[in-house]
Amino acid sequence: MVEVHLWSGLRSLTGGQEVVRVQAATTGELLRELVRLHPQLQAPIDAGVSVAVNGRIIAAGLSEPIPEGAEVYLMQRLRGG
Amino acid sequence: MALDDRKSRFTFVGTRPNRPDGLDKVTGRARFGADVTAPGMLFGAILRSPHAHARIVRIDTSKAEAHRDVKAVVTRADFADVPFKPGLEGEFWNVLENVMAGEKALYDGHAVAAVAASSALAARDALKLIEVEYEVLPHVTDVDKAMAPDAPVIREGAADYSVPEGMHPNVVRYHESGHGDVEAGFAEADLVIEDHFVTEATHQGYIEPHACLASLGADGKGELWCCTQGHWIVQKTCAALLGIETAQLRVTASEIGGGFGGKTTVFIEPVALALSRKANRPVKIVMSRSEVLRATGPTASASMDVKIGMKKDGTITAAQGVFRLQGGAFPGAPGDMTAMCAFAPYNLTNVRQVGYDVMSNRPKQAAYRAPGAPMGAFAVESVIDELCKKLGLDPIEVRLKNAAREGTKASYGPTYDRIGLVETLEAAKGHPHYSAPLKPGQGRGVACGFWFNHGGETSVSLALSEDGSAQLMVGTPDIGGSRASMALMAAEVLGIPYENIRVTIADTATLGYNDVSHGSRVTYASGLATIKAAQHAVEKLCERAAAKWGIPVDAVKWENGCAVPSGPNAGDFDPLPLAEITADMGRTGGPISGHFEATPEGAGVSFGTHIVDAEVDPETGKTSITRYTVIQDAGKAIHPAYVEGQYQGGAAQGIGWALNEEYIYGEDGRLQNPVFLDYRIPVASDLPMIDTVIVEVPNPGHPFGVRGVGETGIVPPLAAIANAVSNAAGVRMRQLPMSPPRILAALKGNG
Amino acid sequence: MTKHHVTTTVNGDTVEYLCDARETLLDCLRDKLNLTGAKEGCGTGDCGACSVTLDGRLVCSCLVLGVEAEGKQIETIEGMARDETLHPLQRKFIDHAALQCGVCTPGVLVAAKALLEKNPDPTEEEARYWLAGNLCRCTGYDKIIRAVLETAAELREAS
Amino acid sequence: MQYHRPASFAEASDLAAHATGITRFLAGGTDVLVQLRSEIVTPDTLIDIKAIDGVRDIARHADGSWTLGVAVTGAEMSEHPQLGREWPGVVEAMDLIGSTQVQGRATLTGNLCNGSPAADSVPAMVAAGVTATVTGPAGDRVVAVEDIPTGPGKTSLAQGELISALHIPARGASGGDAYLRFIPRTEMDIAVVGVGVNLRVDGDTITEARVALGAVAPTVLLVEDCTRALIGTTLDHAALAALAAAASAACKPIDDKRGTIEFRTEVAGVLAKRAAKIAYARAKGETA
Repeated sequence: MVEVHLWSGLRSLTGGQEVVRVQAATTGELLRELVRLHPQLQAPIDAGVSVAVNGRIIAAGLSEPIPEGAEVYLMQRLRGG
Repeated sequence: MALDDRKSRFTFVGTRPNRPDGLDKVTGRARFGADVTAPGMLFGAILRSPHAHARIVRIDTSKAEAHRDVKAVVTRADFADVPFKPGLEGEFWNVLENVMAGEKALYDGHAVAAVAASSALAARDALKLIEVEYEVLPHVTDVDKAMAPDAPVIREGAADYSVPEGMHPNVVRYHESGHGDVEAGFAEADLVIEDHFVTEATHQGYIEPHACLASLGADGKGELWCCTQGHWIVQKTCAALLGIETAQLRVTASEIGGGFGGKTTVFIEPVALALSRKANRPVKIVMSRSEVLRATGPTASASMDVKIGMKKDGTITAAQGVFRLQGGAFPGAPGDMTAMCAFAPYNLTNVRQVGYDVMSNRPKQAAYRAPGAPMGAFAVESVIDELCKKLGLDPIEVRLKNAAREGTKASYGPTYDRIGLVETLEAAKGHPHYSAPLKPGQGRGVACGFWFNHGGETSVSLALSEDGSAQLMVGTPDIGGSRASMALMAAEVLGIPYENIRVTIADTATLGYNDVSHGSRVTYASGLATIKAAQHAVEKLCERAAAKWGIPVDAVKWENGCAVPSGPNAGDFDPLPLAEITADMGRTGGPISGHFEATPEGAGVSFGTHIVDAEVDPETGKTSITRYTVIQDAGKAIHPAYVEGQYQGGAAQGIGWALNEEYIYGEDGRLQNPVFLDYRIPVASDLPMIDTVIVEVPNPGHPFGVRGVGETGIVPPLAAIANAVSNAAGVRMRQLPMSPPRILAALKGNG
Repeated sequence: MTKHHVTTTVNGDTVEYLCDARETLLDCLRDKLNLTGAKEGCGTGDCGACSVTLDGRLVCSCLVLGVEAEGKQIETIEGMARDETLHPLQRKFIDHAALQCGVCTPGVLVAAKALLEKNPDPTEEEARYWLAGNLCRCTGYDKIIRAVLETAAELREAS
Repeated sequence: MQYHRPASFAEASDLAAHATGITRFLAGGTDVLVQLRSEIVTPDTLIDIKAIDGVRDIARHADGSWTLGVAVTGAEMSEHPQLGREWPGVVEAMDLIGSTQVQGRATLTGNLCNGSPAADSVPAMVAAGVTATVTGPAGDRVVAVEDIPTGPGKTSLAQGELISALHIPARGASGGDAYLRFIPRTEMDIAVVGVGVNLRVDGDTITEARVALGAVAPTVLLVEDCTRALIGTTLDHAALAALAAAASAACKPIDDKRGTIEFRTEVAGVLAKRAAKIAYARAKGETA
């Protein structure tokens, strides 16, 4: 299991939870599981999210591994100039 | 990806060779967006709304169509019917709506129709023959007014899932994040300062206006030449807007005369393609400067409230910020980025940040160098400076005391890997600039800044020639010398001289997909891909050597441009230089190339600290910048001269933003200053030399340690200059630009 | 509308073109003579990207009509290098990384050459004011000014 | 647009007198071409006066007065060995306009006839007492520079009239002039406030003074109260304060993208003091 930290703006979509525990070995699985547990998270995920795994920000990749016990944060998709 | 090949000793990387495109650019030979022609070419021109907000009742193009020099006229009806859905397709709809107005003109300068004619003059004249009937609607251009209950609605239903109920429909996205308990944190503080800050919209100000040459036939096959930061996004977007297949549109990126984020989308390209399809001839469109200022860019304007609590020893106990960003008539203002970056330099137990994306009757904002970050840094670093002053603390010591480092929980959530903020602060503290005496009337300011940097989809191809030279094809347009950096990195891996490598920005037909040159990603991501592609070629070179020597390939290694036996047991063979292997390659297995396609996910965040001295004329409020020092973590500087150039350019743009650049709208909602005469970017005589210090704290996510350098340099200047000006003037400046009338008003106590 | 026939000299070559009275010298150089080194950054004389010399005088070619060029001597960036040899300013700009995107570079070089011909030993301040009409958005001017001053020093030493 | 290149002012006047629609004269073109390109003003008739004999001449007469041809550029004025020594304020005002490139084209006459209240050279010319020869269908007349512009973009010249020469009075003994303007950058901006001062002294005492303000009213203002504040004084603190007050009081500015009413009013006084100090030092033969 990994604990996924959401940004606080998402709490209204998860019944107030800011940390969601999911079973996932990759970033793609993680996003799928999040939506399965909290269907309302589909909208922000469609709008674009990044996943920070142990501090490394995965901008888009769905196949990045998530080690057991990793620190995982869901973040808004980054944009650059 | 596996990054087992981290390198710290370099032969080519870190040197300063001449850039490969230097000769073309100093002789006028380099071909920019507007510099090409095609046989039978027509000239396009675009009619733009004079109103900030108006329903388009009727467009009559018959008189223009009847003009003998006019070969095509297009309106919104000539574009594909792009479905309006959330996500990427929704963004296509937004782009289409911006490229050519539908039911409403949403800002002064919004395109409403276009013509193609046999000369540029004829095209401009023909625009006057198009009759547009408008029903003028109430408009709003200010961010706070756009959020007010009585504000005109730009578009119903534009808000996404994130916006809390009860907000005005112009609020289209909402971000909230943080950790800890800010109220408890403020209660612990010895001093809490809360203040309101405002920044105006600024334009990226690239000197080259948007330009393109388009050719599209009824068979759905097209060619497009344009100045862009990313031709694959142009290809994808134009194909969608024109209703053709992506692969049928070949897009070539011209030399690009600056972008800074403003050339990451399309404006005229789909219009030129639509005109070309209708006229069945190539069409060139070149924007005028006033079109650039009225209808492209700019960055968002911001209204911000920041509250920070500090103990007497300088410890920050809590920080909170509300950042409202206005991004024009479409969703996209980076309020979320402002919020996430604002407090990122600090190790905070209690932090909360809120960002709003607000629509108004202005042009669709475009990314501008670390989009969203400079505004937030301005507000936060101003409050920290004020706290330091009131508590009698040194601004660098306070920043060091609170600085984020490896293991710190970032204000936006995750834990930092190896980062270089402390190193930039230590370098600032020890820099002679920081201890240099100030003259009367002068003030010194310091500020820190943060930016994420980005990876993105990347494809690179490297092909070796028989004579041992190499051609490298990358897909990220070279804005500031990246071809030189790519060649250096390839030279480092291949072990052949820098000069033997020719780097080309490949078109969309000759290389796989590449994300835009943005997010400071080019040296990081295309660089990483170049290294991988070169390593791929080296593997093949080693295979050929192994076959020639009749030893296993794992008994061969690559050293200084030669295949050599990996150890004494591998056999006794003379080093086999690259050129000797390639000379025979056609007969030893075929051409040798290396490729790499991936989305590198290891971009390293970066920090900078700036020191600036400003002098304020107390009688006129005029500011001059007398000394400027940029200190920034590059991770690893591949070509230090162009890293310095990025630092200096970021600082210069920051000086413009801080002092004089602003979008000025009249009561009528029209842009008052759409010319360089009144949109005042810094000129040579406005600036001092800009000193730079390159700090190198390697990024663990890149084989050579590269972090992006393009964007972070514009994050600290607004704040650093505001602090310097406030210290010089003796009064806190909370609104940008700090133009002389604003400073003089502040000095006289009525600002 | 009748067009005007213009005969003029560009980089030592006699050239002819037909132009509308409204067309600028910049339009004529770029669209009729295919000399695209001079750029239109603003069309209002505010950016200097279209700098050329007209009878030896530095001007913005966007502020000169094509028809006014009749009988004049025009020098553009394309005429700055003599055969294979770059002008010292051109060489120094490459050596000093004094360009990033390069779109302002032709105008800056033409203007800097005019400066050094008038004033072989400019101060930093003189160089900055002389080049104030040449906007550069990439470099912050630092490396441009250094390249100009170092070229001046080199030329003084050589003469 | 019809383009003409007459060989004489009489011919130019005749062309203009018989033209229909909008007529513009082309000297340096740094305003005409900007307006043309931006489609603010597209003339029907454009009369290029640079082929007329003598328009590029700078002549100093035996009495010390000067005549400047209408196509003399700012660069040519700055390069003239003697003009700038006698009338540094006029030359510096002209030199402040635009870039080096613009200096290669722009003219005093064009700056005047463009009718901008913010024109840099005009306050300096008004302070200096410059006059213009106006050639028209009825012949020539001489007009004070301050009587040419009548409002933003407007002049008192009738159809068929054009300026054919500018005349700067003899500098004379113990005189000095200066022009200062305020702009937000160091170059390339339009004046937010401009002040021209022209003085004569007898010993330390000011005996003649003309002060003109730009960009603070629909036309450049020649301010009599500023003259009164200076004459008879040695430019002491009281005189400077009175000058600043008179300058600020004369302002009738607008709020626009370049400055506010408050700012322009305040800074007009500041610049008047600073310009007066420079002109005073010059009148006394001190370098400034």
